[in-house]
Amino acid sequence: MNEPLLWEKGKKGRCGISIPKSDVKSSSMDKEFLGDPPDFPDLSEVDVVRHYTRMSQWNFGVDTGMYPLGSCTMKYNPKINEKQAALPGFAGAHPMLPPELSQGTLKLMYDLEKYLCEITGMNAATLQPAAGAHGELTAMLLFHACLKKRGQKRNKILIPDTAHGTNPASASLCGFKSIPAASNEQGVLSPETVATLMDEDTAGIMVTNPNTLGLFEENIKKIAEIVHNKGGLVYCDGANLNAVMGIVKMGSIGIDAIHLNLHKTFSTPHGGGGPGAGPVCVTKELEPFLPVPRAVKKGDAYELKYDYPDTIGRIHAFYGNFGILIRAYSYILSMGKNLKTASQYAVLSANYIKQQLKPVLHLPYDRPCMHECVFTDKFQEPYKITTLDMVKRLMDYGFHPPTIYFPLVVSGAIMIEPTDTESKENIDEFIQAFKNIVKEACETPELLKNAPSITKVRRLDEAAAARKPCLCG
Amino acid sequence: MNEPLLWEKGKKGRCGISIPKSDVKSSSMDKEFLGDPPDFPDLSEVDVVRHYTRMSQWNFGVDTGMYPLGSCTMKYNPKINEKQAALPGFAGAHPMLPPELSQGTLKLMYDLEKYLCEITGMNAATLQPAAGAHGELTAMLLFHACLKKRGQKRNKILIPDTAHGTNPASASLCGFKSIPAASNEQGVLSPETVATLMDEDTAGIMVTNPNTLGLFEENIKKIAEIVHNKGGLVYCDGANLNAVMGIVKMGSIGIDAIHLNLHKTFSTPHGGGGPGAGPVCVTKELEPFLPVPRAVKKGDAYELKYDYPDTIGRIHAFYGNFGILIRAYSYILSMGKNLKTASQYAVLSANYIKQQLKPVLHLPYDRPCMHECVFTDKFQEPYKITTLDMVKRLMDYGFHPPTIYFPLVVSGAIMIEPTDTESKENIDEFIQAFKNIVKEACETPELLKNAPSITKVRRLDEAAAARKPCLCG
Amino acid sequence: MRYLPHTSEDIAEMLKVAGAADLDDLFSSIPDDCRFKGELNLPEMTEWELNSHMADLASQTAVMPEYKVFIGAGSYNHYIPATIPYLINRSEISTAYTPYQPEISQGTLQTIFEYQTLTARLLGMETANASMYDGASALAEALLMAIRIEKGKKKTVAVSSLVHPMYRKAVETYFTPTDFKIVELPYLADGTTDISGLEKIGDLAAVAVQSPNFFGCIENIKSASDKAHNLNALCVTCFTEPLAFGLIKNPGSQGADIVCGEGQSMGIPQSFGGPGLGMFASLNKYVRSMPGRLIGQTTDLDGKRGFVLTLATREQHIRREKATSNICSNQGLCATMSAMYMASIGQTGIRQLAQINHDKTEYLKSELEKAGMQIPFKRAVFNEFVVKFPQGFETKYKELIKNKIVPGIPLESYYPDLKDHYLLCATETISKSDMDELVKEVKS
Amino acid sequence: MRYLPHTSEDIAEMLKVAGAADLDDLFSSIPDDCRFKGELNLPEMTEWELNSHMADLASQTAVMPEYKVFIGAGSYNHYIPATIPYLINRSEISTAYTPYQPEISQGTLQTIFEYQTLTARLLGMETANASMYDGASALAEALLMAIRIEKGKKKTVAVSSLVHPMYRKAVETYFTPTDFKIVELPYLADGTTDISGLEKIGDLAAVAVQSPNFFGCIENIKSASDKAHNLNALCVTCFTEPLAFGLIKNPGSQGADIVCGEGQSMGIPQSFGGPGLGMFASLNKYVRSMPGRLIGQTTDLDGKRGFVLTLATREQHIRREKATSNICSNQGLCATMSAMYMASIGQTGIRQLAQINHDKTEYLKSELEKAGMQIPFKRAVFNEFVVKFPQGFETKYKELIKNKIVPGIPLESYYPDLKDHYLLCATETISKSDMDELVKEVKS
Repeated sequence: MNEPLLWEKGKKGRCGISIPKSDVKSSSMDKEFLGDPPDFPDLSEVDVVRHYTRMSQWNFGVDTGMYPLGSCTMKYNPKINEKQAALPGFAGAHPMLPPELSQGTLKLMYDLEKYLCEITGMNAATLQPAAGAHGELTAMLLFHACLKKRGQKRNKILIPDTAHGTNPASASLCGFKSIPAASNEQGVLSPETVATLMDEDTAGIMVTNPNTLGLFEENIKKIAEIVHNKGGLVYCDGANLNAVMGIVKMGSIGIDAIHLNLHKTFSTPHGGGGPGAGPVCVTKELEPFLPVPRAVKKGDAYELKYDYPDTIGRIHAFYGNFGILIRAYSYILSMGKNLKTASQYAVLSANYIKQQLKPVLHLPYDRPCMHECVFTDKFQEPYKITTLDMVKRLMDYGFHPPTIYFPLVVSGAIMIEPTDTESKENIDEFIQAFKNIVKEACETPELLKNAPSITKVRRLDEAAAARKPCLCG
Repeated sequence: MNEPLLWEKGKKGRCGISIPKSDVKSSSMDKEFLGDPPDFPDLSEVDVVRHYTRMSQWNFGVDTGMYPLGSCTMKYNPKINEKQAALPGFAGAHPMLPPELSQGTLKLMYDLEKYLCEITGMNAATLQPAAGAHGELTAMLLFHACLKKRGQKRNKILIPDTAHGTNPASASLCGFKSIPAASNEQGVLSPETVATLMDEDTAGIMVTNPNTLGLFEENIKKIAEIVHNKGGLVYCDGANLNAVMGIVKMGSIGIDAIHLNLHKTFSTPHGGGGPGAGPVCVTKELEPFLPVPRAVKKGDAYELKYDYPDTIGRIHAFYGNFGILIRAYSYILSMGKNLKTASQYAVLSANYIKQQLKPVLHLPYDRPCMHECVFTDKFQEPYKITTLDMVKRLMDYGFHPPTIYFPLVVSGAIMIEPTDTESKENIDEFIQAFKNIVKEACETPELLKNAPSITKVRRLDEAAAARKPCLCG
Repeated sequence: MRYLPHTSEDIAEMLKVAGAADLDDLFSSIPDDCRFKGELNLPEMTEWELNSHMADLASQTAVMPEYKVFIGAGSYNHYIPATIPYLINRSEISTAYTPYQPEISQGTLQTIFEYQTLTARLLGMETANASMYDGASALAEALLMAIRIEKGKKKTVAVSSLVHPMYRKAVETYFTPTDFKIVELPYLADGTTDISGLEKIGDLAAVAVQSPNFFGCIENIKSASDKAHNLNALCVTCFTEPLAFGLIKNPGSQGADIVCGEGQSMGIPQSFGGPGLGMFASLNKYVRSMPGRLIGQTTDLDGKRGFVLTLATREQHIRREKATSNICSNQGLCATMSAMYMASIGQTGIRQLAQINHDKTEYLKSELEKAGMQIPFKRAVFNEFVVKFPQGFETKYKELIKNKIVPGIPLESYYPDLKDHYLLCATETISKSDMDELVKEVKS
Repeated sequence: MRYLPHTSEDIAEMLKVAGAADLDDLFSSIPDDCRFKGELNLPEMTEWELNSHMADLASQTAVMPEYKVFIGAGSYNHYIPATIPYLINRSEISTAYTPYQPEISQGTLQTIFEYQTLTARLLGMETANASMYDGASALAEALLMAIRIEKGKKKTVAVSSLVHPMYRKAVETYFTPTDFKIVELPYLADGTTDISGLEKIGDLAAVAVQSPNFFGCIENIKSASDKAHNLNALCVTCFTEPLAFGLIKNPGSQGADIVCGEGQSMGIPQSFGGPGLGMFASLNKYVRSMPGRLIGQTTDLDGKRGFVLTLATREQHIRREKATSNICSNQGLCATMSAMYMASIGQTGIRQLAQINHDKTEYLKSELEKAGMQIPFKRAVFNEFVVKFPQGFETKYKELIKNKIVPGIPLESYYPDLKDHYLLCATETISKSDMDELVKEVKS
């Protein structure tokens, strides 16, 4: 069924909201400032409800089926965490309440920082960053501030070709020029590469670990040593932390700062593109630079402390995406030591898929992987079938496509991350679907070229959209 | 996408629930009584969530689109009422709490009875019946008790051919034999018909008003007089009350008892077949027979009173479907005097549809209707297209079919009830869809015979299901 | 009004088509002397006023965890996973009608088919229906069904006095207009039903026993069913706490012919007693005498599996005057909740949870006994039990309530000889410290 | 664990295929000296323990209606229709990822396209993006964008001192590692920005003004934009209370080039300050310099209308080292909430609601004035205003808090010369009696 755009519906005079009664006399706004109300459509409540019900029906979500989007950790988002976030004492809390009136929220932040430090093995944390990339930026601001405090101004930063895509942009916002560092043929970074590139103008390195090939950067300790010896700092993009909770403590392998994606590893819903949360955990050395305010404990009471002279300041109006923090906190409390089990299962499932699909899909790095594995479309080249064709066809089998054409270091990449919440049956079905598609690729390639066939729309003209943007209706 | 039956999924050892920790020592159950646990499948939480998410995707609901199911009043079910019913003070309330610990729930029941009496113009009410048919039964039990108190035993009851389907069964549960009363060519009951049938062995009449042809029983006062004069009682099936709120007070037109469907007129969700609620409102004469306990007010406090010597007793373990009462109460408070407006719009929309479809569908009773109108498939007979074929095709246009082959008095009936919450645009689209289908009926009848085409399954073999029942997997 | 989409322009256009001068004119077919001329006298609130009004009402009820409520007696406080209210609120599930049009109702239909199956497995029966209103009306209908099976030739049913008193009251109400008789079976000193008098009943159609019974005691269903069958009568069993069947033998395995009861414990909020769930099951051979809706499996035009409402011949639609069941709307959404619950808890989970419930109850019972309270019925119980408190406990009861503890319900109004006897319940939601506090208070 | 479906049988089978001896063996690629050998020291709770723990934490916050909170200052308490949390919780909306695969993400894509459009209409701008993190970071990015538009040649931005102090702090943080400069514009006695010094700034890239500003006063955006344009600079405006644009002129109509701010007021819970919604809009000609995601309209293979993420060339995926925006995850779900809110309230509703908010604020202002309090800034306000309370009000403030009234926030820590000045807010959620009580208490 189609559903028109909002402003193609409605009729003036309807209203989908209950307008409160006024119990005071009306005061007119100065003519000078008075404007026309915005040109919103007028809809009844049922119009609005049906509109968004229909919208939801055109979407795929984690509850719809397996969402093996590599590096995105689309695990199940527990409903109970939504309930906690909706508690009136949280949802209705004003951020500028005096501390004595917000002890519960402050305690939650204080404890969450503690738990994230326990998980990462770091010393201190900030919860302010509103997303992963925001966390990256925060980490770079911390590096900048720390180097400045040391009296240094460095203008470069090393970024491996297996790092996450946002890293260079985050670095450049802090005035760091990205210096690409190539991974070796094992898919990881060699200490030698870093040794060659690292110099005294380089602020440090931004390494994604496990990296975007799903491989653990096994030389990380040596790399960190090289960087540190040259006065640099080591940042870890923690988007892939779901592989190593309880297995690797980042604080003990030379990492100075790591951001976490609560909306990946800690199961908060992705919301069709946010809100997420990207807390940053740091070493003692970097702690003085963390954003303010910080939730601290004084006796039995919690308060917000601003008095950190070296702080980078603020990166959010208030304390970050608190509602997301609630969910992640609830998840951590629900999982406890099972966080390690989750990482184990995530890695088990990825290796299982890797082994099962290896016969039919080209595996560029044939070695044990972490929580995701990367294939390519090389075997399908003779049939002129691309990665895009194969994954579009997956939709017809009821699966969300994996991440594709990333990392850039692998041509035609297909990056599959099953996560810890998919059952073996689901994974087996996914494997079977992919095997069928590979078969179709040679036997009935037009099925793939025309895929998806059961969705609301067929393949969309993205080039036209960019060429002549229509961004507003 | 398919979704297996629950027990075709799962694997022993999974569990989709958080098992509470025990803080006491374990005690074993006597061997004599100890049994095996039921053979339920073991599923994880995400398995369960996905299963029912998929189930929901195979369903049509009021939020999906127009649901013009005649006599069912599928109006919009406001979300705010769900919120009220879920308040912990309601959802967690034990029914056997002492009255001093349940004043809020008792007050709600007390006030809801008052409001229902105001709307119907009756004197007293019981909220115990859990559904419309349960309300019918309750009313018949009241008639039986009242007649007994009068020292009479009557064993027949008049039921017009335009009454609701459940009426005869409800009557027969009380030992009343149904005597059919034919409607006249205007589609309503003639006083003469009733005068002929009514005698001293007849307990009274069960009239649906407005009746299932969507017509107001215009002779109701005279009919009531005839019945009363012969010592009988008049029951009104109030399933169609959505037509006449604030327009007709049943208490003033000779009705002795009326049941209401809170899940129709008062917007509580139908739940795929319940729970509903079927309160019964009665005259002063019938009040002493109402079920116990009754919520009464004593000073400023509310209590449950059992001391009614003539009561019929109980028809529910506790006080009926209280959670449904909450929703209806919330709806009434939200609407206030707009209840009359709702009836006006419901009737307006039905007449609008009647006039618009009259040229293409046979209208057996061509006169102003109430909240629904009844057509037939007579015009389509030459093309061998039936009511069933046409309404199945409506699904392909995104609409739920109307009620069909009911009332029985109209052959091939199509009973359309738009309700008060459908906008003119939706109604126009529905009209257009039906007009298209009528056109298809002569031009491309196979489209109708093969309809629906976009649903999860095509036409189902209901005969086979009944012939060799498979009721358990 | 946000629920009513009609603009004045819409109304004008529609009136024109309808051939009516104004809204009032639409009702011209209603005789003037039937018309109400005034205005409805009802309050009217905005969404925000309603919110505070309802919050105020809801706050006037004593609920866990603020209050410690030790009442069971047919309504049980169990934890409900957050997934269930979440899923049940999906509007395609909650706002659908009875699935008369199977092609766009496969969600409801498969769900209820699964409910029927899980319920049958829970009770150890062959077939369960799509639900009844509640435990009380289900029992009444079960007894009427038993009489129907016997072609109405046997007119007496024997009902245990340890069936929930309100269920018995409902049975009476349903039986009043009929010529069927109810004989009440007394109970024994151990808290179970005395079935020794059954032979004396001449035209016995059925025996009804509840297990666990109103005192929480587990009945010997096997004896009851054997005896009933020997007398050519049916054995009907009912229950108020189905969680018990995670631990104890199910009624089907003990020879019951019809099993019914209240399913609220399976994931449904207590909601001041409703909506709950009348579970109803029987042997296959009796299915055509069964009241209520049934979902059956079939195939579509392409041979694909699908589900439909079936055996509707028993119902009003087809043979109005001969219908044996008037049930239309049942408790569909509650049945769905319970199916979600049964699917979530699984075989492994229900055993564990039932055991925890048993452990809590046994702990409370033994602590009260240690504190000098009397436990009059020695029979094994599940989830609830009877305590005899010292004389004059009414005063203490009132005090406890002030301290936000509700120590069960007094039994005297239901069983006049059980003065100072209370029925107490402890589920998994009651903590050891809650129980210790109760015991301490009772002792003091 | 209910979230982890792996049975021991599954694990064994999968390990075998993976060629690993046990779970530990899977991590053999991690050098031993990188492995953590201990156990994570974390609490672990059942769903039920979590519920009571969280309820306990949540109960320690002062929220309406128990407390009367007269604070605005960037976070506003507005009524949110029950439909919005209901719809937003539909998991196809809430649990979807960024819509990289448009064919199965049309729901998200159309919704955000509609959000962009409604936002542009609200602000009177040509194009809005898919959202920024919040008002503060949006302002920082807006100023960086302005400098980008000027090709980085002009390095100074002038920011009004009446921009929310925390937003200014965030701008500083974003600017620290750059060589761009921030000049703060003082404010006038009427509570608006003094733009008289702008000419003196040599390389002015942009002027940033907030309206309504931090004191609630409505700025003269037209003058600011005229002046900025005369100086070949851009006019950036921000806001914290978009409901104002239901009543006052929108910034687009007053000549703003880039408009950004916090959209929390549009149907998003306050949640202790986040997640909120960075609204961000500009003129069309600047769209390729805009940070953040954009959804555009296009067609599919059959010519059917559809929506996609577009202009991604600005982003990291394509030219990593040249990306101008690092934004990936934004506040998509909050943007969706606000779209639902804007759709629900409509043109008719937003005017009415904004007027009610204005009325409440004016009432409170005049009552406080009558009670002898000073209103230092005479400019027209929307939703909040500054009051000068009598000296020593700190003690009274503490008393009021004990009485569950929170009379705004003290301004002194942000504006040291504004001792005893408080910023108070009154939205539609504050009743006349709440206000009368506040006035009474303040007076006493």
